[in-house]
Amino acid sequence: MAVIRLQREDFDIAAEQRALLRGRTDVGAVVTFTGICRGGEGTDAISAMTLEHYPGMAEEEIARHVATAERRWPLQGVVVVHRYGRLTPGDNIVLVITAAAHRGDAFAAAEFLMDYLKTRAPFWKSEERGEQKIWVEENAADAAAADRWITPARGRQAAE
Amino acid sequence: MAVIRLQREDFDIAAEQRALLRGRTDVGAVVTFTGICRGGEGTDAISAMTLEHYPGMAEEEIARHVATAERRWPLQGVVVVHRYGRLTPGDNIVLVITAAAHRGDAFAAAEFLMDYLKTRAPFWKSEERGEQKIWVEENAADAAAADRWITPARGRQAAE
Amino acid sequence: MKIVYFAWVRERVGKTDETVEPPASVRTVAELVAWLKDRGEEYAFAFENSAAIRAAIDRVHVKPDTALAGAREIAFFPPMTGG
Amino acid sequence: MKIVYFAWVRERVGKTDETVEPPASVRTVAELVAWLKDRGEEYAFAFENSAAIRAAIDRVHVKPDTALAGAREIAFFPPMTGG
Repeated sequence: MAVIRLQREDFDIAAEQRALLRGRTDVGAVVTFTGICRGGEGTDAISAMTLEHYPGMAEEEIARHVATAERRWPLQGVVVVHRYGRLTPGDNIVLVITAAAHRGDAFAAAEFLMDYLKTRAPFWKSEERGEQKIWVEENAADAAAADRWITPARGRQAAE
Repeated sequence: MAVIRLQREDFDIAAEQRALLRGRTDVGAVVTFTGICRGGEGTDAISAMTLEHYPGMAEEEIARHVATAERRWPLQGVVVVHRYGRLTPGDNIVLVITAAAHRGDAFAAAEFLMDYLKTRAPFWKSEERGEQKIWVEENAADAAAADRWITPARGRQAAE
Repeated sequence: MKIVYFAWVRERVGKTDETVEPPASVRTVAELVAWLKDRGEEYAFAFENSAAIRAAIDRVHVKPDTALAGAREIAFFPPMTGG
Repeated sequence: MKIVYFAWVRERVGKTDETVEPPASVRTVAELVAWLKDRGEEYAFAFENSAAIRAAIDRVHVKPDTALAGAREIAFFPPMTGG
Protein backbone atom coordinates (compact mmCIF):
# COMPACT_ATOMS: atom_id res chain seq x y z
CA MET A 1 0.00 0.00 0.00
CA ALA A 2 2.84 2.34 0.81
CA VAL A 3 4.53 4.29 -1.98
CA ILE A 4 8.34 4.40 -1.64
CA ARG A 5 10.41 6.03 -4.36
CA LEU A 6 13.98 7.24 -4.75
CA GLN A 7 14.47 9.61 -7.64
CA ARG A 8 16.60 12.40 -9.05
CA GLU A 9 13.57 14.41 -10.15
CA ASP A 10 11.50 16.73 -8.00
CA PHE A 11 8.19 15.52 -6.56
CA ASP A 12 4.70 17.01 -6.66
CA ILE A 13 3.15 17.07 -3.19
CA ALA A 14 -0.38 17.76 -4.39
CA ALA A 15 -0.27 14.94 -6.95
CA GLU A 16 1.06 12.47 -4.37
CA GLN A 17 -1.61 13.49 -1.86
CA ARG A 18 -4.35 13.27 -4.50
CA ALA A 19 -3.23 9.77 -5.50
CA LEU A 20 -3.24 8.69 -1.86
CA LEU A 21 -6.79 9.95 -1.29
CA ARG A 22 -8.39 9.02 -4.61
CA GLY A 23 -11.82 7.48 -4.14
CA ARG A 24 -11.59 7.33 -0.34
CA THR A 25 -13.85 8.92 2.25
CA ASP A 26 -12.38 7.26 5.36
CA VAL A 27 -9.30 9.49 5.69
CA GLY A 28 -9.67 12.31 8.21
CA ALA A 29 -6.10 13.56 8.49
CA VAL A 30 -3.16 13.90 6.11
CA VAL A 31 0.23 15.12 7.25
CA THR A 32 2.93 15.97 4.73
CA PHE A 33 6.53 16.73 5.54
CA THR A 34 8.79 18.36 2.97
CA GLY A 35 12.50 18.58 3.65
CA ILE A 36 14.20 21.36 1.69
CA CYS A 37 17.84 22.19 0.90
CA ARG A 38 18.77 25.28 2.92
CA GLY A 39 21.21 27.82 1.58
CA GLY A 40 22.78 28.72 4.90
CA GLU A 41 24.27 32.12 5.67
CA GLY A 42 27.70 33.68 5.99
CA THR A 43 30.34 31.03 6.67
CA ASP A 44 27.61 28.37 6.55
CA ALA A 45 26.49 29.35 3.05
CA ILE A 46 26.34 26.46 0.63
CA SER A 47 26.01 26.59 -3.14
CA ALA A 48 24.81 23.02 -3.58
CA MET A 49 24.41 19.66 -1.86
CA THR A 50 24.84 16.16 -3.25
CA LEU A 51 22.98 13.19 -1.87
CA GLU A 52 24.61 9.80 -2.27
CA HIS A 53 22.63 6.68 -1.44
CA TYR A 54 22.96 2.91 -1.26
CA PRO A 55 20.68 1.67 -4.04
CA GLY A 56 18.63 -1.31 -2.99
CA MET A 57 19.28 -0.92 0.71
CA ALA A 58 17.77 2.58 0.82
CA GLU A 59 14.41 1.35 -0.49
CA GLU A 60 14.49 -1.71 1.76
CA GLU A 61 15.44 0.25 4.86
CA ILE A 62 12.69 2.80 4.25
CA ALA A 63 10.22 -0.04 3.66
CA ARG A 64 11.19 -1.57 7.02
CA HIS A 65 10.49 1.71 8.82
CA VAL A 66 7.23 2.20 6.95
CA ALA A 67 6.20 -1.32 8.01
CA THR A 68 7.11 -0.47 11.61
CA ALA A 69 5.02 2.72 11.41
CA GLU A 70 2.10 0.78 9.96
CA ARG A 71 2.24 -1.70 12.83
CA ARG A 72 2.49 1.08 15.38
CA TRP A 73 -0.25 3.44 14.16
CA PRO A 74 -3.50 2.75 12.27
CA LEU A 75 -2.40 4.31 8.98
CA GLN A 76 -4.45 4.44 5.81
CA GLY A 77 -1.60 5.38 3.52
CA VAL A 78 2.07 6.31 3.48
CA VAL A 79 4.22 7.97 0.81
CA VAL A 80 7.99 8.41 1.06
CA VAL A 81 9.88 10.04 -1.81
CA HIS A 82 13.59 10.72 -1.32
CA ARG A 83 15.68 12.49 -3.92
CA TYR A 84 19.36 11.86 -4.64
CA GLY A 85 21.95 13.63 -6.77
CA ARG A 86 22.91 17.30 -6.78
CA LEU A 87 20.45 19.80 -5.31
CA THR A 88 20.66 23.55 -4.86
CA PRO A 89 19.23 25.71 -2.07
CA GLY A 90 15.45 25.80 -2.18
CA ASP A 91 15.22 22.36 -3.82
CA ASN A 92 13.04 19.69 -2.26
CA ILE A 93 14.92 16.74 -0.71
CA VAL A 94 12.38 14.45 0.87
CA LEU A 95 8.61 14.03 1.09
CA VAL A 96 6.72 12.01 3.68
CA ILE A 97 2.92 11.77 3.64
CA THR A 98 0.85 9.90 6.20
CA ALA A 99 -2.91 9.45 6.14
CA ALA A 100 -5.09 8.28 9.03
CA ALA A 101 -8.60 8.62 10.38
CA HIS A 102 -7.29 10.74 13.25
CA ARG A 103 -4.64 13.43 13.25
CA GLY A 104 -2.57 12.19 16.18
CA ASP A 105 -1.67 9.01 14.33
CA ALA A 106 -0.80 10.86 11.12
CA PHE A 107 1.42 13.36 12.96
CA ALA A 108 3.22 10.73 15.04
CA ALA A 109 3.89 8.44 12.08
CA ALA A 110 5.21 11.28 9.89
CA GLU A 111 7.57 12.47 12.62
CA PHE A 112 8.71 8.90 13.36
CA LEU A 113 9.46 8.28 9.69
CA MET A 114 11.43 11.52 9.33
CA ASP A 115 13.45 10.85 12.48
CA TYR A 116 14.38 7.43 11.11
CA LEU A 117 15.09 8.63 7.58
CA LYS A 118 17.56 11.11 9.05
CA THR A 119 19.57 8.53 10.97
CA ARG A 120 18.89 5.08 9.49
CA ALA A 121 18.23 5.43 5.78
CA PRO A 122 21.52 5.00 3.86
CA PHE A 123 21.90 8.51 2.43
CA TRP A 124 24.90 10.79 2.80
CA LYS A 125 24.96 14.51 2.13
CA SER A 126 27.96 16.49 1.01
CA GLU A 127 27.81 20.25 0.75
CA GLU A 128 29.61 22.59 -1.63
CA ARG A 129 31.03 25.53 0.32
CA GLY A 130 33.04 27.70 -1.99
CA GLU A 131 35.59 25.40 -3.62
CA GLN A 132 35.22 22.77 -0.93
CA LYS A 133 33.03 19.71 -0.85
CA ILE A 134 32.32 18.75 2.76
CA TRP A 135 30.58 15.64 4.05
CA VAL A 136 27.79 16.53 6.46
CA GLU A 137 28.41 15.11 9.91
CA GLU A 138 25.92 13.15 11.93
CA ASN A 139 23.65 15.47 13.85
CA ALA A 140 23.43 14.65 17.57
CA ALA A 141 19.92 16.09 17.73
CA ASP A 142 18.82 13.81 14.90
CA ALA A 143 20.27 10.76 16.65
CA ALA A 144 18.46 11.73 19.86
CA ALA A 145 15.21 12.30 17.95
CA ALA A 146 15.36 8.79 16.47
CA ASP A 147 16.14 7.31 19.88
CA ARG A 148 12.84 8.66 21.22
CA TRP A 149 10.97 5.96 19.33
CA ILE A 150 12.99 2.97 20.41
CA THR A 151 10.98 0.00 21.60
CA PRO A 152 12.34 -3.42 22.64
CA ALA A 153 14.91 -4.84 20.22
CA ARG A 154 13.62 -6.13 16.93
CA GLY A 155 16.72 -8.15 15.97
CA ARG A 156 19.10 -7.11 13.23
CA GLN A 157 17.08 -4.06 12.19
CA ALA A 158 17.58 -2.59 15.64
CA ALA A 159 21.36 -2.84 15.38
CA GLU A 160 23.82 0.06 15.45
CA MET B 1 3.51 37.19 8.00
CA ALA B 2 1.00 34.47 8.74
CA VAL B 3 -1.79 33.77 6.26
CA ILE B 4 -5.17 33.18 7.93
CA ARG B 5 -8.27 32.69 5.80
CA LEU B 6 -11.80 31.45 6.30
CA GLN B 7 -13.57 30.51 3.12
CA ARG B 8 -16.33 28.40 1.58
CA GLU B 9 -14.13 27.34 -1.33
CA ASP B 10 -11.60 24.53 -1.35
CA PHE B 11 -7.90 25.28 -0.91
CA ASP B 12 -4.86 24.29 -2.95
CA ILE B 13 -2.12 22.87 -0.72
CA ALA B 14 0.62 23.08 -3.34
CA ALA B 15 -0.20 26.70 -4.20
CA GLU B 16 -0.23 27.70 -0.53
CA GLN B 17 3.10 25.97 0.10
CA ARG B 18 4.63 27.52 -3.03
CA ALA B 19 3.54 31.00 -1.95
CA LEU B 20 5.02 30.43 1.51
CA LEU B 21 8.40 29.37 0.10
CA ARG B 22 8.69 31.74 -2.84
CA GLY B 23 12.16 33.24 -3.12
CA ARG B 24 13.39 31.74 0.16
CA THR B 25 16.32 29.41 0.78
CA ASP B 26 16.29 29.45 4.59
CA VAL B 27 13.39 27.04 5.08
CA GLY B 28 14.43 23.45 5.80
CA ALA B 29 11.14 21.90 6.86
CA VAL B 30 7.51 22.35 5.87
CA VAL B 31 4.71 20.45 7.57
CA THR B 32 1.19 20.54 6.17
CA PHE B 33 -1.88 19.18 7.87
CA THR B 34 -5.08 18.62 5.92
CA GLY B 35 -8.27 17.79 7.79
CA ILE B 36 -10.82 15.98 5.64
CA CYS B 37 -14.55 15.24 6.02
CA ARG B 38 -14.92 11.52 6.72
CA GLY B 39 -17.92 9.56 5.43
CA GLY B 40 -18.17 7.20 8.38
CA GLU B 41 -19.56 3.69 8.13
CA GLY B 42 -22.74 1.82 9.04
CA THR B 43 -24.66 3.68 11.72
CA ASP B 44 -21.96 6.37 11.73
CA ALA B 45 -22.36 7.08 8.00
CA ILE B 46 -22.87 10.75 7.20
CA SER B 47 -24.01 12.26 3.93
CA ALA B 48 -22.74 15.78 4.64
CA MET B 49 -21.43 18.09 7.33
CA THR B 50 -22.06 21.80 7.84
CA LEU B 51 -19.54 24.07 9.54
CA GLU B 52 -20.91 27.14 11.28
CA HIS B 53 -18.48 29.76 12.54
CA TYR B 54 -18.40 33.04 14.43
CA PRO B 55 -17.23 35.55 11.81
CA GLY B 56 -14.68 37.96 13.18
CA MET B 57 -13.92 35.97 16.31
CA ALA B 58 -12.79 32.90 14.32
CA GLU B 59 -10.09 34.89 12.50
CA GLU B 60 -9.04 36.66 15.69
CA GLU B 61 -8.91 33.49 17.77
CA ILE B 62 -6.83 31.69 15.11
CA ALA B 63 -4.52 34.71 14.92
CA ARG B 64 -4.01 34.57 18.70
CA HIS B 65 -2.97 30.92 18.50
CA VAL B 66 -0.72 31.57 15.52
CA ALA B 67 0.96 34.36 17.49
CA THR B 68 1.41 31.98 20.44
CA ALA B 69 2.98 29.39 18.12
CA GLU B 70 5.29 32.03 16.64
CA ARG B 71 6.47 33.00 20.12
CA ARG B 72 6.96 29.38 21.12
CA TRP B 73 8.80 28.05 18.06
CA PRO B 74 11.14 29.77 15.56
CA LEU B 75 8.74 29.67 12.61
CA GLN B 76 9.43 31.09 9.18
CA GLY B 77 5.84 30.98 7.99
CA VAL B 78 2.36 29.83 8.96
CA VAL B 79 -0.77 29.28 6.86
CA VAL B 80 -4.18 28.44 8.30
CA VAL B 81 -7.16 28.04 5.97
CA HIS B 82 -10.46 26.88 7.48
CA ARG B 83 -13.54 26.21 5.39
CA TYR B 84 -17.14 26.76 6.46
CA GLY B 85 -20.50 25.85 4.96
CA ARG B 86 -21.72 22.47 3.75
CA LEU B 87 -19.12 19.82 2.94
CA THR B 88 -19.47 16.23 1.78
CA PRO B 89 -17.28 13.20 2.61
CA GLY B 90 -13.83 13.52 1.06
CA ASP B 91 -13.95 17.34 1.07
CA ASN B 92 -11.11 19.26 2.68
CA ILE B 93 -11.99 21.08 5.92
CA VAL B 94 -8.84 22.71 7.23
CA LEU B 95 -5.24 23.32 6.17
CA VAL B 96 -2.34 24.21 8.44
CA ILE B 97 1.16 24.78 7.06
CA THR B 98 4.20 25.55 9.18
CA ALA B 99 7.69 26.32 7.90
CA ALA B 100 10.90 26.32 9.94
CA ALA B 101 14.61 25.75 9.56
CA HIS B 102 14.30 22.48 11.51
CA ARG B 103 11.63 19.83 11.35
CA GLY B 104 10.92 19.50 15.09
CA ASP B 105 9.69 23.09 15.26
CA ALA B 106 7.50 22.74 12.18
CA PHE B 107 5.93 19.49 13.45
CA ALA B 108 5.29 20.80 16.97
CA ALA B 109 3.76 24.07 15.78
CA ALA B 110 1.46 22.33 13.27
CA GLU B 111 0.21 19.88 15.89
CA PHE B 112 -0.22 22.67 18.45
CA LEU B 113 -2.28 24.74 16.00
CA MET B 114 -4.50 21.79 15.07
CA ASP B 115 -5.12 20.87 18.72
CA TYR B 116 -6.19 24.44 19.41
CA LEU B 117 -8.29 24.81 16.27
CA LYS B 118 -10.23 21.73 17.35
CA THR B 119 -11.13 23.04 20.78
CA ARG B 120 -10.76 26.84 20.80
CA ALA B 121 -11.59 28.18 17.36
CA PRO B 122 -15.31 29.10 17.20
CA PHE B 123 -16.51 26.53 14.67
CA TRP B 124 -19.34 24.05 15.13
CA LYS B 125 -19.97 20.98 13.02
CA SER B 126 -23.34 19.40 12.38
CA GLU B 127 -23.64 16.14 10.51
CA GLU B 128 -26.41 14.87 8.25
CA ARG B 129 -27.22 11.27 9.14
CA GLY B 130 -30.17 10.09 7.08
CA GLU B 131 -32.94 12.64 7.70
CA GLN B 132 -31.33 13.91 10.87
CA LYS B 133 -29.01 16.84 11.42
CA ILE B 134 -26.90 16.20 14.51
CA TRP B 135 -24.54 18.62 16.23
CA VAL B 136 -21.12 17.07 16.78
CA GLU B 137 -20.27 16.79 20.46
CA GLU B 138 -17.03 17.93 22.00
CA ASN B 139 -14.40 15.22 21.73
CA ALA B 140 -12.74 14.37 25.05
CA ALA B 141 -9.56 13.31 23.23
CA ASP B 142 -9.41 16.69 21.47
CA ALA B 143 -9.81 18.55 24.75
CA ALA B 144 -7.01 16.47 26.28
CA ALA B 145 -4.81 17.06 23.23
CA ALA B 146 -5.18 20.84 23.57
CA ASP B 147 -4.48 20.63 27.31
CA ARG B 148 -1.05 19.13 26.58
CA TRP B 149 0.20 22.52 25.48
CA ILE B 150 -1.01 24.58 28.41
CA THR B 151 1.54 26.92 29.92
CA PRO B 152 0.95 29.38 32.79
CA ALA B 153 -2.24 31.42 32.40
CA ARG B 154 -2.20 34.13 29.77
CA GLY B 155 -5.23 36.05 31.06
CA ARG B 156 -8.52 36.07 29.19
CA GLN B 157 -7.28 33.98 26.30
CA ALA B 158 -6.60 31.12 28.69
CA ALA B 159 -10.16 31.08 29.95
CA GLU B 160 -12.65 28.23 29.64
CA MET C 1 -25.69 45.01 24.94
CA LYS C 2 -25.70 42.76 21.91
CA ILE C 3 -25.91 39.00 22.37
CA VAL C 4 -25.10 36.52 19.59
CA TYR C 5 -25.84 32.80 19.60
CA PHE C 6 -24.30 29.94 17.65
CA ALA C 7 -24.98 26.31 16.81
CA TRP C 8 -27.59 24.57 18.98
CA VAL C 9 -27.75 27.50 21.40
CA ARG C 10 -28.88 29.61 18.43
CA GLU C 11 -31.37 26.95 17.37
CA ARG C 12 -32.85 26.64 20.86
CA VAL C 13 -33.10 30.38 21.48
CA GLY C 14 -34.54 30.74 18.01
CA LYS C 15 -32.52 33.78 16.96
CA THR C 16 -29.00 34.60 15.81
CA ASP C 17 -28.67 37.77 17.88
CA GLU C 18 -30.56 40.33 19.92
CA THR C 19 -29.99 43.46 21.96
CA VAL C 20 -30.91 43.25 25.64
CA GLU C 21 -30.87 45.63 28.61
CA PRO C 22 -30.31 43.56 31.76
CA PRO C 23 -30.63 45.34 35.14
CA ALA C 24 -27.49 46.69 36.81
CA SER C 25 -27.52 43.73 39.22
CA VAL C 26 -26.42 41.48 36.33
CA ARG C 27 -22.66 41.87 36.51
CA THR C 28 -21.08 38.63 35.27
CA VAL C 29 -21.50 36.19 32.42
CA ALA C 30 -23.06 33.63 34.79
CA GLU C 31 -25.52 36.23 36.06
CA LEU C 32 -26.46 37.11 32.50
CA VAL C 33 -27.14 33.44 31.78
CA ALA C 34 -29.37 33.22 34.89
CA TRP C 35 -31.23 36.36 33.83
CA LEU C 36 -31.71 35.08 30.27
CA LYS C 37 -33.08 31.73 31.54
CA ASP C 38 -35.99 33.60 33.14
CA ARG C 39 -36.98 35.20 29.84
CA GLY C 40 -38.83 32.19 28.48
CA GLU C 41 -38.90 28.49 27.75
CA GLU C 42 -36.60 28.74 24.76
CA TYR C 43 -33.89 30.36 26.92
CA ALA C 44 -34.42 27.89 29.76
CA PHE C 45 -33.97 25.08 27.21
CA ALA C 46 -30.88 26.64 25.60
CA PHE C 47 -29.15 27.21 28.92
CA GLU C 48 -30.49 24.18 30.84
CA ASN C 49 -26.98 22.70 31.18
CA SER C 50 -24.75 25.66 31.89
CA ALA C 51 -21.64 23.40 31.91
CA ALA C 52 -22.22 22.86 28.17
CA ILE C 53 -22.27 26.60 27.40
CA ARG C 54 -19.21 28.60 26.36
CA ALA C 55 -19.07 32.39 26.23
CA ALA C 56 -17.04 35.11 24.59
CA ILE C 57 -16.95 38.83 25.28
CA ASP C 58 -15.97 40.99 22.35
CA ARG C 59 -14.66 37.91 20.51
CA VAL C 60 -12.45 36.56 23.31
CA HIS C 61 -13.24 33.40 25.30
CA VAL C 62 -14.25 34.13 28.90
CA LYS C 63 -15.20 32.21 32.02
CA PRO C 64 -18.63 32.42 33.73
CA ASP C 65 -17.32 34.69 36.48
CA THR C 66 -15.99 37.29 34.04
CA ALA C 67 -17.44 40.78 34.53
CA LEU C 68 -19.66 42.19 31.79
CA ALA C 69 -18.49 45.76 32.38
CA GLY C 70 -17.66 47.44 29.08
CA ALA C 71 -18.77 44.50 26.95
CA ARG C 72 -20.21 45.36 23.55
CA GLU C 73 -20.90 41.87 22.18
CA ILE C 74 -21.47 38.73 24.21
CA ALA C 75 -21.61 35.36 22.51
CA PHE C 76 -22.99 32.05 23.76
CA PHE C 77 -22.28 28.74 22.06
CA PRO C 78 -21.60 25.05 22.71
CA PRO C 79 -18.07 23.60 23.02
CA MET C 80 -16.26 24.15 19.75
CA THR C 81 -15.87 21.35 17.20
CA GLY C 82 -13.82 22.87 14.41
CA GLY C 83 -10.64 21.78 12.76
CA MET D 1 32.51 -11.74 -0.51
CA LYS D 2 31.59 -8.39 -2.03
CA ILE D 3 32.32 -5.21 -0.13
CA VAL D 4 30.74 -1.87 -1.02
CA TYR D 5 31.78 1.56 0.28
CA PHE D 6 29.87 4.83 0.48
CA ALA D 7 30.50 8.53 1.08
CA TRP D 8 33.89 9.38 2.63
CA VAL D 9 34.68 5.72 3.29
CA ARG D 10 34.41 5.19 -0.48
CA GLU D 11 36.54 8.26 -1.15
CA ARG D 12 39.27 7.17 1.26
CA VAL D 13 39.39 3.55 0.11
CA GLY D 14 39.35 4.85 -3.46
CA LYS D 15 36.82 2.38 -4.86
CA THR D 16 33.09 1.82 -4.80
CA ASP D 17 33.26 -1.95 -4.35
CA GLU D 18 35.55 -4.95 -4.48
CA THR D 19 35.52 -8.68 -3.92
CA VAL D 20 37.76 -10.02 -1.16
CA GLU D 21 38.63 -13.44 0.26
CA PRO D 22 39.52 -12.97 3.94
CA PRO D 23 40.87 -15.98 5.84
CA ALA D 24 38.51 -18.19 7.82
CA SER D 25 39.71 -16.58 11.05
CA VAL D 26 37.82 -13.40 10.07
CA ARG D 27 34.39 -14.17 11.49
CA THR D 28 32.76 -10.84 12.44
CA VAL D 29 32.30 -7.38 10.99
CA ALA D 30 34.87 -5.97 13.43
CA GLU D 31 37.37 -8.66 12.43
CA LEU D 32 36.82 -7.83 8.78
CA VAL D 33 37.52 -4.15 9.50
CA ALA D 34 40.76 -5.09 11.30
CA TRP D 35 41.79 -7.31 8.39
CA LEU D 36 41.00 -4.58 5.82
CA LYS D 37 43.04 -1.98 7.77
CA ASP D 38 46.14 -4.12 7.19
CA ARG D 39 45.67 -4.07 3.42
CA GLY D 40 47.13 -0.60 2.89
CA GLU D 41 47.27 3.06 3.84
CA GLU D 42 43.98 3.92 2.15
CA TYR D 43 42.17 1.30 4.26
CA ALA D 44 43.96 2.35 7.45
CA PHE D 45 42.83 5.93 6.73
CA ALA D 46 39.23 4.97 5.91
CA PHE D 47 38.84 2.86 9.05
CA GLU D 48 41.06 4.88 11.41
CA ASN D 49 38.11 5.77 13.65
CA SER D 50 36.05 2.61 13.84
CA ALA D 51 33.41 4.35 15.99
CA ALA D 52 32.57 6.49 12.92
CA ILE D 53 31.99 3.47 10.68
CA ARG D 54 28.61 1.85 10.13
CA ALA D 55 28.09 -1.50 8.45
CA ALA D 56 25.35 -3.44 6.71
CA ILE D 57 25.19 -7.09 5.72
CA ASP D 58 22.98 -7.86 2.77
CA ARG D 59 21.38 -4.42 3.06
CA VAL D 60 20.51 -4.59 6.77
CA HIS D 61 22.27 -2.52 9.45
CA VAL D 62 24.49 -4.66 11.70
CA LYS D 63 26.71 -4.19 14.74
CA PRO D 64 30.48 -4.83 14.76
CA ASP D 65 30.11 -8.16 16.55
CA THR D 66 27.72 -9.56 13.92
CA ALA D 67 28.94 -12.78 12.28
CA LEU D 68 29.82 -12.69 8.59
CA ALA D 69 28.66 -16.27 7.98
CA GLY D 70 26.49 -16.42 4.86
CA ALA D 71 26.99 -12.75 3.95
CA ARG D 72 26.92 -11.93 0.25
CA GLU D 73 27.37 -8.15 0.37
CA ILE D 74 28.96 -6.16 3.18
CA ALA D 75 28.74 -2.37 3.16
CA PHE D 76 30.80 0.20 5.08
CA PHE D 77 29.79 3.83 5.36
CA PRO D 78 29.74 6.82 7.74
CA PRO D 79 26.74 7.68 9.95
CA MET D 80 23.80 8.44 7.72
CA THR D 81 22.73 12.01 6.98
CA GLY D 82 19.65 11.66 4.80
CA GLY D 83 16.18 13.11 5.15
